[in-house]
Amino acid sequence: MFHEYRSVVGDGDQAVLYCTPESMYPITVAAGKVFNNKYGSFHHDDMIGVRYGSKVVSHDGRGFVYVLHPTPALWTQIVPHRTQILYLPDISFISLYLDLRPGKVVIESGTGSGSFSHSIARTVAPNGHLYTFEYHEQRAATAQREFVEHKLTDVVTIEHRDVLANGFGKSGIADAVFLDLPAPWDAVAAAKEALRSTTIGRICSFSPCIEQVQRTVLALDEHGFSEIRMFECLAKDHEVRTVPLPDIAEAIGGNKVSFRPAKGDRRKRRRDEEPAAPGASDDPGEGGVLVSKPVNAARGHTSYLTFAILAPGPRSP
Amino acid sequence: MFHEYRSVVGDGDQAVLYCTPESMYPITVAAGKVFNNKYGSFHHDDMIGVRYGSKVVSHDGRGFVYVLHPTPALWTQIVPHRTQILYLPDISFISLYLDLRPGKVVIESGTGSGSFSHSIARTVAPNGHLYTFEYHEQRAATAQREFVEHKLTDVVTIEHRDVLANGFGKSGIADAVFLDLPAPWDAVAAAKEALRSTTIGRICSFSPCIEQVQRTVLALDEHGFSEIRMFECLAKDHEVRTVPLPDIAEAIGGNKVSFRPAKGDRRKRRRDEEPAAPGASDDPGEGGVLVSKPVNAARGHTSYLTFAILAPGPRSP
Amino acid sequence: MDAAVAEGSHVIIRMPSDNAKIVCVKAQETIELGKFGSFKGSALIGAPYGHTYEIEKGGAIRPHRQLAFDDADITEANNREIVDDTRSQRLTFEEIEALKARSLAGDVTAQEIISTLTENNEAFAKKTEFSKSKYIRRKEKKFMKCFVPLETTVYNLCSHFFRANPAKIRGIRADTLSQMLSLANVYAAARVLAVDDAQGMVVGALLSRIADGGSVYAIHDGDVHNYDIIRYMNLAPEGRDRLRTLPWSKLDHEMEPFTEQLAENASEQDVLGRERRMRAHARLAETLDTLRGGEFDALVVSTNYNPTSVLKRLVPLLGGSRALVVYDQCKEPLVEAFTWLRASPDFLNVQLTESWLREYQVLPSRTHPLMNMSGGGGFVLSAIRLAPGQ
Amino acid sequence: MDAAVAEGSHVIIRMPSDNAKIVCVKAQETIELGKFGSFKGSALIGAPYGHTYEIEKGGAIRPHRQLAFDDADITEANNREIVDDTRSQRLTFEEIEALKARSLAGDVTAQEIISTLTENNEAFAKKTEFSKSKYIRRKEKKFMKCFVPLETTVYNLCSHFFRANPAKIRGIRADTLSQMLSLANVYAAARVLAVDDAQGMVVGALLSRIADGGSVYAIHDGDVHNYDIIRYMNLAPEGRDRLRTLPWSKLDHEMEPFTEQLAENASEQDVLGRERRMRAHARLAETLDTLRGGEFDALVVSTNYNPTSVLKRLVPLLGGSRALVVYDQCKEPLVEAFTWLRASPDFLNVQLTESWLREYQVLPSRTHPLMNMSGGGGFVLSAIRLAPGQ
Repeated sequence: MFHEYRSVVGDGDQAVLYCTPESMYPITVAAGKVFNNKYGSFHHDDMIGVRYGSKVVSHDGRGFVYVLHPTPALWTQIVPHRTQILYLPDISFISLYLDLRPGKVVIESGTGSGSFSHSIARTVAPNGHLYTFEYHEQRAATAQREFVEHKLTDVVTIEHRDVLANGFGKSGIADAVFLDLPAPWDAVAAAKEALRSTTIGRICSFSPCIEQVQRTVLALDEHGFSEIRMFECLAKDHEVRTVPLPDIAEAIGGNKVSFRPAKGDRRKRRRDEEPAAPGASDDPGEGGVLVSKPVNAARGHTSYLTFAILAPGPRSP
Repeated sequence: MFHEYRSVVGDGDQAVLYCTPESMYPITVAAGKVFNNKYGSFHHDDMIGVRYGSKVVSHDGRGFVYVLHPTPALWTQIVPHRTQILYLPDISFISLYLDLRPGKVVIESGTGSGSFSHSIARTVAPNGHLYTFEYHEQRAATAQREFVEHKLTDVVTIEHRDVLANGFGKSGIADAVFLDLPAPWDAVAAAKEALRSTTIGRICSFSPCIEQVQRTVLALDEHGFSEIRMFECLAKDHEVRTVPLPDIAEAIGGNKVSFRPAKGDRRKRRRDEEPAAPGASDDPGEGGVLVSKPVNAARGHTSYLTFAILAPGPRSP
Repeated sequence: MDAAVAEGSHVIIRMPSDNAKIVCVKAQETIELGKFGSFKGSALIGAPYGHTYEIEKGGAIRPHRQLAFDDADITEANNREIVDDTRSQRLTFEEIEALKARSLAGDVTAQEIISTLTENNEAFAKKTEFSKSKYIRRKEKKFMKCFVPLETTVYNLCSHFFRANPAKIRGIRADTLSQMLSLANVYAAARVLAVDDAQGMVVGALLSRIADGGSVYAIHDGDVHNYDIIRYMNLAPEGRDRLRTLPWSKLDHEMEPFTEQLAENASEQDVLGRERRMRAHARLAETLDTLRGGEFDALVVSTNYNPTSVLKRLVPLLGGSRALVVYDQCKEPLVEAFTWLRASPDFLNVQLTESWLREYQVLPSRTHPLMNMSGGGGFVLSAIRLAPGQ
Repeated sequence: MDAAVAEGSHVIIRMPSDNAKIVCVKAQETIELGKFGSFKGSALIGAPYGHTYEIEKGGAIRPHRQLAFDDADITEANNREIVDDTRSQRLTFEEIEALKARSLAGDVTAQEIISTLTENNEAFAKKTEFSKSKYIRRKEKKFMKCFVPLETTVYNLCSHFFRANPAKIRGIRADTLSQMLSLANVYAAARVLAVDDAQGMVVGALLSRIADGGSVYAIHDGDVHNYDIIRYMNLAPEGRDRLRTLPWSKLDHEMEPFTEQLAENASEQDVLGRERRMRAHARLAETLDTLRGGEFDALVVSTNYNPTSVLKRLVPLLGGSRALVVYDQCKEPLVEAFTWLRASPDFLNVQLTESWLREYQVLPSRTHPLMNMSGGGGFVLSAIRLAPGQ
């Protein structure tokens, strides 16, 4: 499902039920089953055979949800957080920087909650492969279960392994290595071993603290990696409102001007619960002006991204 | 001049000649003198007696400049860079954080190019004082000369001194201390000594590298400073253009649409050289849409700002 | 600022949770900090600012070692450490609630609660030292009955409201406010013309930077200004008197001579009333005279009205070579004003900037930007006005 | 990607100054790097990517130790060190120019130049070790005749043009481009509908992520597309064939049967011409059929036209539960589209984001963000389309 689109919901599909942007639920569609939440009871039988992106009405006819096709981007929004996860801006930037494309072989450690794993698998499928390693036994088992449910096992192999102690057990097979480890510097030698020696190998280390970066950069330099660069990557949500913005002549003339909450805000709040009725006006609203700004609370930091390449050639240890 | 406004240009005034945003020149107005640049020859006699903000025409009548009143903000734009200087966003934020106001006593080290010194002097005048210390002898002398020319000596005292080795030679007199030093941690004890013990003392250390911050924070903590916080502060210039933004129906209908450089850009370029003629249209331009974005090249980092307070009370060393 | 908290002054009380509230300290009134306890105002009067105080049983306060500065954020550098704390706690929810109630009553100290919690936490012993200390710090933030009284400086007020209620101050962040003061070149003796359609954060900041000879003329919406924030600033009376205000609706008001006559049988109240009205009339006449005389040293605007319309109206009152500065939370209203200023022959150095501020956690081996930040601090439009008639 | 540079491939050549140029390597052609020298294409063919090569006298190249990664920026942590270099140099301008000319001719090595410069620099001996090493690195960047051949990956191309010629790619930064690929859920077998009014940076990125079964249908301005950047990508022919293009002016074109008849006395050229026109006709018919069939897996737009008008026209071709993604350098054109999407009942998860990227220098004791950064990387608007007829 995560690396092939379907048009119509089928029995056994993975799907995402969308209530509001903040409440989305992954389900495995199964004839006879029922999904209950505060919006009502939704029978899987009502979903099977409808097109993805359709509205499904609750059993009592009062509530509804949308049944969406799963994608790695949606999965990142709903994945159960067993660890800090990677979000879309980092996932995207790292994938492009590491030149992930169909056919590439990638090593990831640790797997964590699998947010990035899904995205890597989608990008390298169908002929590439992701080898992902997780130190924490229970988390490895949970991720493995998800990969099975999500029909990703042809593209993803997960192993419960302490890579800091034991390396990846892979030699010269990877196009790219991604490290999300507390002590990434200790995995640099293993990463070097795992990268192909015939083409450029790429590495990314993801660490929240600058001290981790400082040590990793030294290790990369020592092990012959080059083009060492470090970035931070974020995306800021913007919101749009309509404000009246009257001419000051109104106030000078003694007219009372209303600065009530603008229409855009009210529409948005309603919209989260329920889409506007068909034919809703797309007029910015009663002579107001569209204004926008970043939403008040933003993610301020995720992690530092340290990149490097390993030029082709014989590997001196 | 920097802490009192005048309306009319007088003989002996400091003034700023404004040609374009990128070419401004500080002068000391002196009867009989002439200022020459590529825009022409400008006689100081033509300036004396005109209002600040007036246009002054060159001797041959072809060029002109504006004669502006000096301010610390303009000075920051034109100060000769003998060192890395502080820019307006940092200057502003530090001043507010340190609660600089008329009457406050401030210690600064090093003086550097004096960009911040002018602003501090303006803010604490007329009853406050800035003691500023510079390690580099020649730079101290140059700054002293500027303070004299700028008539700031009633508010600013500069001393050529190695404060890392010898401290500030001040005890219990300062409301705030500002450190712009390569090893600020070595000046923390001296700063503590210089701060008043009867009211809250405030300190800011300005350092480009994170390693300097790490050491300074430890020193502040050891010396009993509290409320230790660290920030970065920048401001990004935005530019505005008019773009045609035609409906795609034009292209579908086979019409040729021109995406030539928008009017706003051309106007801006001309504007740098010469203000638009009176009565210039303030229409966004021929059915276009006003759009804006950050200018391409921005300042990415100046320095980290580490702040702390010293609560009132007896000083244990 | 004073060294110590005085009767009747406003103080920012920061609690272990990092939340803060502004209180007006009165000896006879109780200061309520919710789960962190309460104490009599009299206990705080005379106490120096900036120290950490612990609330004792009975509402006394005493200086306390400061809480370590190291817990700005609870993100784990090492994600192996993330364990489910609730499941490893042997105490029930009810038992913990009972502990909290006893703590609030002063029968048990925060230290005692934290010891009980750690002893009953199965995972605690397995934690690394780093992780243990983090656990304890987190619990301290929850259970310590401590606070820090902070001065109501302009910086502290702006940061407080930006966090607690940004709409109150039209979303202006302290760095943005500080840039406005610089660009407007506010100094002791400056005469500033201001518009502040929030609750006085901007006008208050201007007042903080002027002294003898300076003044702030502020034009406001409605009949009476609502510069609520100024009263938190503990200004001396002469500081407050440097503010003169005028409703927009009076800007074009034509003054007529004060002609009110006293009736023959006027009471003393009538006499006093007439005098009050006469003084108000004179004050309005003086304010209008000064305003219309123009030549202000700065024009500083934060408005809900179209800023271009406000500028067109007020710029004629600004002196030559003086700066105008306009704030808005959104860029769009300023883009139109920017375009107007750029196209006009009367302005130089027209700039539109977006301010940017980032706070960091600095700790041994754990230095990084804070995981949460404000989305935006607003935009500032500024320009220098040329002398009229160029 | 290949391990080594092949004949006819495009390569990004990065020079010691950190400037780069894209060259098409041909054995018989000379590659010119200005003051850093020149060499024959044949010297580079077969050389592995990613190594540092030194240009030797006569245009041979040989692997060289890589220039240390430590000189991203020359700001001094310690401003005491700032000295006026030009005044402390005993060599005259002419003498230095002569040295440079001899270096270019290969008569003197960069190391020799740098030694001469340091020996004649009065201030050099007084510098700290840190400062000396910095001076030498700076001079190396100026005089070393070195380069690094880098692959023309999408990331490298986007970064290169963002720096060298942002207008060419409508100012899209690599992080922003990467987010579009994620939000659009591009994968091997995806069928993507695209509009790219720059030079193919977006269409090229899409092509890089699809494989067997996938395709990109791109609608362009003018009669012929100008996706210049695609040719730098060294795509295999089957990779290029996954791109189908259509001018906007043909979008509403009604196909008529191909009716061209051959004249009785048709030449062989006439026959070939008719066959070519017949194939083009069939290809257009097929493209239009596919387009009008809709059910695309993604709609990805970067346009100079009003994006709302483009969306209104193309959204009907997008499948249910599939995403649309629109890029613009400025927020204003997207704000209108955002408002339209939010108000429409046909879309979910409507988001407008601004991307943010920061690069750091990481060096022992000298770690900090780069002193210069890009002002902005643009905005991305995205939404999920619902199944039609809800």
